[in-house]
Amino acid sequence: MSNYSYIVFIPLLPLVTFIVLGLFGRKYFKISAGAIGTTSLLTSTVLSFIAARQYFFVDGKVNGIYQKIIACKYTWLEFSPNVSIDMGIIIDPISVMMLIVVTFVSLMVHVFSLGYMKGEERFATYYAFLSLFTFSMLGLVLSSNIFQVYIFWELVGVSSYLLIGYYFDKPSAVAASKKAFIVTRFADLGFLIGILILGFYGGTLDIGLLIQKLTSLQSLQWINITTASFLGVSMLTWGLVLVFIGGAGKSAMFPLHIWLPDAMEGPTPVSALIHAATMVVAGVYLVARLFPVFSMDAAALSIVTYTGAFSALLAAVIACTQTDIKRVLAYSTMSQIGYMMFALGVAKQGGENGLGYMASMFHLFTHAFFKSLLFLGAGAVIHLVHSNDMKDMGGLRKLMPVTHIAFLIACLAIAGIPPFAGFFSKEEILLAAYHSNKMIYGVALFTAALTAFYMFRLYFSIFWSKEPTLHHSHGEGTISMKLPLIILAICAVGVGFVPFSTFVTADGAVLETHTDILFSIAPVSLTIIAILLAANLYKTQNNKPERLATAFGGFYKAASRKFFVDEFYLFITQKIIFPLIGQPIAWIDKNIVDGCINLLANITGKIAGLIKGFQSGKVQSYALYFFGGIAALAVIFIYLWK
Amino acid sequence: MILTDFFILLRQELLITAIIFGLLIVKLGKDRSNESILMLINLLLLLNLAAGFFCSTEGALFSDMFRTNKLIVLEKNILNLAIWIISLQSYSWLKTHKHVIEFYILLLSALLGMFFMISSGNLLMFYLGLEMSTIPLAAAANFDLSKRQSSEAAMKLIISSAFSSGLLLLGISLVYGTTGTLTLSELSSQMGHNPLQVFAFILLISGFAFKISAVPFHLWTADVYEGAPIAVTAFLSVVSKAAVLFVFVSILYTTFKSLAELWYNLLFLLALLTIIIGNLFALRQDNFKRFLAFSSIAQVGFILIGISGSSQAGTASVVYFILIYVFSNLAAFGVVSLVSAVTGKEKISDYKSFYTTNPMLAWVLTIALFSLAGVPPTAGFFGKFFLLMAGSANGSYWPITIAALNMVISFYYYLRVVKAIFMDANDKPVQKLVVPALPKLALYICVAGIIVTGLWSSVYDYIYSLSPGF
Amino acid sequence: MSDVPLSHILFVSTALFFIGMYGLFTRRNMITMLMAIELMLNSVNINFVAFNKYLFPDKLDGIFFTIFIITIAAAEAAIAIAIIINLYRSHQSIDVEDATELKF
Amino acid sequence: MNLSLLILLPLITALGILVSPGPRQVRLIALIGSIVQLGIACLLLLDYWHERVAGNHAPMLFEFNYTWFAALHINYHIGVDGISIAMILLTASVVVSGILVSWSTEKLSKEFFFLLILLSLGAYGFFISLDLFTLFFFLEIAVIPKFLLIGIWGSGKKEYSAMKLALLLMAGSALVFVGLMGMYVTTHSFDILQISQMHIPIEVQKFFFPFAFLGFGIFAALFPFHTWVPDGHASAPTAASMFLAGISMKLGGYGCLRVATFLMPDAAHAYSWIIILLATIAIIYGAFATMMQTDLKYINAYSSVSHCGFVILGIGMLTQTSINGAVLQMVSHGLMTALFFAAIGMIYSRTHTRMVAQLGGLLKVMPFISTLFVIAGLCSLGLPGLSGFVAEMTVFMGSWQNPDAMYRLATILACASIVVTAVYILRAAGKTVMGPISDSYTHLTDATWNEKLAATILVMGIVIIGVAPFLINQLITPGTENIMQQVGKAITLK
Repeated sequence: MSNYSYIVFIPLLPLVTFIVLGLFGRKYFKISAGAIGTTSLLTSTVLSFIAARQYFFVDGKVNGIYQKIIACKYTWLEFSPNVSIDMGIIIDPISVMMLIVVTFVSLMVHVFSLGYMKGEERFATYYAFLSLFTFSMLGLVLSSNIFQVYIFWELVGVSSYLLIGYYFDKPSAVAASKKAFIVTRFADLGFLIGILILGFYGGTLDIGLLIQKLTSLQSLQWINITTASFLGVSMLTWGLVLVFIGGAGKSAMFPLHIWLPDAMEGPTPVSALIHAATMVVAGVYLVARLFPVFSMDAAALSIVTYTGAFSALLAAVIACTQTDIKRVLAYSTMSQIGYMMFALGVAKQGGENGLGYMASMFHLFTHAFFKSLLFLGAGAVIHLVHSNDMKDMGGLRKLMPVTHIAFLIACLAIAGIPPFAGFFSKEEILLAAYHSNKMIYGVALFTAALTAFYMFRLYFSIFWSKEPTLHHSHGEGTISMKLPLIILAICAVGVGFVPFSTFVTADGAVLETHTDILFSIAPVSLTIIAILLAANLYKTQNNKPERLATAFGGFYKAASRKFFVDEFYLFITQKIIFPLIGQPIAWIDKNIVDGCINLLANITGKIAGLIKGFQSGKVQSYALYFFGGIAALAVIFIYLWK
Repeated sequence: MILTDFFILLRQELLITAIIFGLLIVKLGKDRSNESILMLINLLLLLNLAAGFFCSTEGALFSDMFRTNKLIVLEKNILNLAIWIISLQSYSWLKTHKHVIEFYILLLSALLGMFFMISSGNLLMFYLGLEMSTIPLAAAANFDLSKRQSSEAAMKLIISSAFSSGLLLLGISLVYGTTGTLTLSELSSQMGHNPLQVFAFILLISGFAFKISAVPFHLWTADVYEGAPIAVTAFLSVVSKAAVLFVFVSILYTTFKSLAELWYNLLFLLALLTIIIGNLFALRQDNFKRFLAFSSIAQVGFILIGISGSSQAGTASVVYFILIYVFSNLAAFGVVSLVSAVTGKEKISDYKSFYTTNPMLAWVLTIALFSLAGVPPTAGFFGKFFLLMAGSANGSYWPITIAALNMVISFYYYLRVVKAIFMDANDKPVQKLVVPALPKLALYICVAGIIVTGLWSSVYDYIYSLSPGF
Repeated sequence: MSDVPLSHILFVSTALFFIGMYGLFTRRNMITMLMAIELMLNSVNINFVAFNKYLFPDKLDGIFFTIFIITIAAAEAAIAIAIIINLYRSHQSIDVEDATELKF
Repeated sequence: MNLSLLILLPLITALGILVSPGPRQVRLIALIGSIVQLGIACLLLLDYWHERVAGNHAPMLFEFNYTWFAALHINYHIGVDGISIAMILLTASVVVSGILVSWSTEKLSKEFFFLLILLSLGAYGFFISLDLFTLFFFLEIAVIPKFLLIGIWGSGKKEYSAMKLALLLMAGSALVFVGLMGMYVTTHSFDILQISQMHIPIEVQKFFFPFAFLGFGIFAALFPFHTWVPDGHASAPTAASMFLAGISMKLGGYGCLRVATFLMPDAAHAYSWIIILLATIAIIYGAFATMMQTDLKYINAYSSVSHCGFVILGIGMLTQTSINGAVLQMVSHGLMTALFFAAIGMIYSRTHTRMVAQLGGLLKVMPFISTLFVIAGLCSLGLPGLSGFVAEMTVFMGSWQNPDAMYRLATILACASIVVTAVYILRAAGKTVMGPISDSYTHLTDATWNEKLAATILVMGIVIIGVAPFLINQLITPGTENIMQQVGKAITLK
């Protein structure tokens, strides 16, 4: 077992940056904050590449299987002798893969922000928050303990909250950040209870042990958790489903997706980092992390599958109707994550069946690049146009050639046109779906077509359509903004050729995949048709889109209103919880609980008032009472009391 | 040697008598300024108090008519202390008064009566002491001759006390009739549970209850306290109550031991009634003296609970509490008397924002009230705690609970005064008072007592060591 | 003499006592009330004397007690009357109903 | 280490305040005294470590036993274990920051600081005393200063709140008193350790446990006796609110643990379901009630009700971990609410309003204070890295260990409250420190040195616990184990 302890520095560097910038940033590093953040992150990126090289090519593999390596681990909070929160670092294919993704994309975003956020009032704070997020995300992917996952999970959530609410004087931003946090918090509740269940029955919180105990069919824990049941559902299913709810919240799966579109209120680079590449895939990562356990429980897996598939479809449909480019991208993100989810869902443990798992991870990997590229491109566009709305755009290809090319590549990638990155990963997913569940395969295919359609709708209406309205062109921004686009574009082309299946598989063994042309024909042709349709509709300005929309009629409206999910939630909170639970309780507290106390006092006062007549001031009546007292005592103690 | 016995055992009574005669002589002689007289008197009282602490022995005189022991001497000393403090406090009231000496003669003769009552070994002696301690007080209550209220108070006191003594006498006569003896030591063997004796016993109890103003025999208290001059009120509420309680404890524990089961319940009944009624009435008072009257009634209720403990701790805690009660109550009365002597204000509402003008007096009053309420670290806390502890020794917890919860009500009205003093706004508060030396001394003594008596445990240990078991 | 049984005497004294008490409760004139109290005390005196004479003739406790009661009653009456006079000065009346300012 | 120092020093400080000539000296003396006290507390911690490392496994360390009222078996018996030390540290730090926050008190500053110190004196005495009488003595000492502090220096309907608080707490101590009496009469001892050695008959326990627990529960804002909390906290001056929430509510929790549960474990078992029921109600109910509040102080006060529910819940669940959690929650909540009230006080002293609706965008003009506010908020909604998370998670884990299905349900409900907490905290934060700022606030200034120092102390506490919980966990575990032994005995006795 070789030494990976340097990996500790990969998350710690951003943490240090956060502390430094957070405490002294606004005083001392108002300008240099960006440079500091970027350099520190560059270091950890380099480190993670070193780690990846060491793991994948030097000593990760022991007789053909990639091992789980615990780089370091110490007890953070001990609940009871063997149940404790440990802070550890686990190294296995997915964690290393995530390391690469997070550090690399984050680095790109850091660089991009140098230009994008220049001159911001709270520049240092921005970088502090970015570093905080990077730290938490890295911590999350490296966690060796399920509670540790939860800890960083929360931290990720809060840093996303802070970044969405970065423009804190914009009420919409504040609302969006609040919404994001509360919705994910609600999901996290499920995660927490899931942890409690799994941890209790598994007798440990360590992921490795947990998996080992809950996957061996004769272990005591396994018997307990499968025999114990609540509402006729085994505790295992409960635990896994609850954990998945947590994941669904972070990964914006239906019905917990409502926060993602609003989250676009944050600065665009943030959206690129958090709400496209890294945080939103945390849910997928979580399921993948616990995949061996999930694979033991068909029910939980099927829930994952259908949630994923439905979200993918729903999001794709909605995306076709949105006009805010970031929202379109947001929904496409949701849709792609849906892809990953059901890919996991259809997977099984080991061998050929592990294809879905591998595919999902692969898609996660490629998606990170082209989606962040898309967002950064959109960022560049917004930077130029100062608007998120497609209607204000068009014909920008002349004004910003680099962005245009990069964006095009990204679109092709996400649409899954060979040989761009998206093609390979999507292909695997479709294949996996095809092998396990034809219906899911159908949905996936349709979604793929939709994806191509709305992405190119976006592309054409930004860069073609009408002639550019604005001419006060101050170029497409600094080199620091172009560079990341170029790099990411290269990746979007290149990463597809990574022999992913040799590195990341469900069981760590190599899984040889064969992309046969015959299978690819259907999706690719569909995609191309979709693209042509989009070109036909949006390449030049015309009224076909409107006619199409009216053709769809109510459905179009519903889709453009996001199928009223937001309204539903608003109804629940504003019309049910506040008036029917909150206010009554507040009222009860003020009037009944508190009232009783006051009533007690008043009653005492009243009684005091009532009996004041005894003190009549008439000495004779005093004497009478005196004698009465004696008489009463005499009666009591001579006759009654024995 | 009978004569030395006579002088040693009776020395406290003799001292008081000497002072009374001395005062008479002074009165007959050429008239002096009030200040000098008051100085003299206070000095004498201090000497009297000091003398009490020397050569205290046990013994009996006049064929067990009069008996004394260390505890009784201590009790008498407590009374001496109380009357000294009272006289110090009433300085500013008396120095303008025409009949200083008469006032002292009345109080001292009452005190003398109490002394005899405390050491009485015979119902006759007890009766004599009781009357001797009551009748002068009735006269003293009327000491503000010009005030309507004063004479009304005196009238109420004398009539109701005469009535109660009538009933008491009936009781005694029945006891005599059923047992044929009046000597307490002999009675203890003869009292039984036959109805006539129980009735007689209840009559006796009612006599005591009247004196210590336990409900329902308390109705005279508030009126008399309000009407009488503050000094007399203080005397009534502290000294005469204390004296009767001392006797009450010893008589219950020794003479009526055979009826213990009966009076245990009877006491709890009276105690709860007293606490509750006292509190309820205290809630709605605005006259400070009347307020203190009812609060003192409530206090008596707690004392009764302590007595019902019927144990060495019971006696000790009662005596201990009375000592504390002397300090706390007199501190309160001291401030009140100062204020009313100068401004004539006796209402609680007059004390609004008292703190802004007289911080020192305000603190004294607050500490006194807290001690009455039983807040640590004042001695009152210890006193109440030990009383209830003694009371709960026999395991009757519900009465204890009721008593404890009643402390909450009592808190309310004590804190109401504190609130007035510190928090309520007042456009014309009591003006800044200049406190003469003697009253100030009295206040200091009281506060010191309130602090020390509680925290310094040897006080309690001493009392405990003196007090007899059950 | 001795053919009058104790019970009769006790009956008389008890009657006397409660008559006195009744008087105290009902009469408005303070002096009368005072007299009523005297009545009660005297009934007690009768008790003492009778008990002493009938039950414990060998000791004189009862008799002595009676004497003391009489004395004290005298003193009490003296003070009481003094107070009542003073009350009359301030209230211009010795009706007990007029002296009820202190209450509640 | 002589524990009496912990009582003596405040006493000296208080006397010093009384004799000191002017307001400047007063606050200086108060500050110095409290800081020295904090130092002593830290020293105590070190000594404690040293002893434990040296292998001293006595349940209580630094014991000192002086016979006070021999006739009544009343001793002045003091000693500490990890729990008390944690509490003492909490008290010390809250006192220091409280004094710093109220640095610029003009009105009757002498009396103000005197009462503050007196209150802290009571708390210290309470936490170190091992004799029920002394414990009760100090418990009541801590009550009256609150009454005066609220009534004199408070705001709003202060007299009413002060009176309500004083009376309810007095009712609580009256109940406690009855409980003590019961124990004394059955064991003829006030000594906690002695009583824990001899076993009180179960029916006696069943009779007296409710008294003791309810009594202390009132101090700990046990539902439905919590109504003194909102009014009291809202009317109190900043420092007093900090003391109330930070210290005196902990007296209750500590009492429930050390007296009720430790000395009457059988009854604790018998009644645990009631305790848990009340605690769960308090948690949910408090959370929802908070959601409807519009006044920052009321928000924090009601959330205190909800958070103290976790303490009671942890105690009621009677597992090692849950009791650990209860203690952690006490400490964490103490620091957190103190910080919260401090921040609110700072905001109020500048904007002269506590109404959420009227505030907004303060982050622009007073970043430091706003950051404090947000930190406190995040701590109370249980953000990892801050103390609140550690405490709540420990309570949850511990409660979950209790296998009874109903208890599980209670646990889940308690967990659910963290969502509600998030809602009201974020609403408050979003409206207060974020959003557009109204012009009337644009000129306001940020925190002054004393406020910064005060806040830093509390934040440090919060972060230390949040980042390195294993430290405090090791500190308190021996104490809780000791309590659990009693409980274990009780189970075996059944």
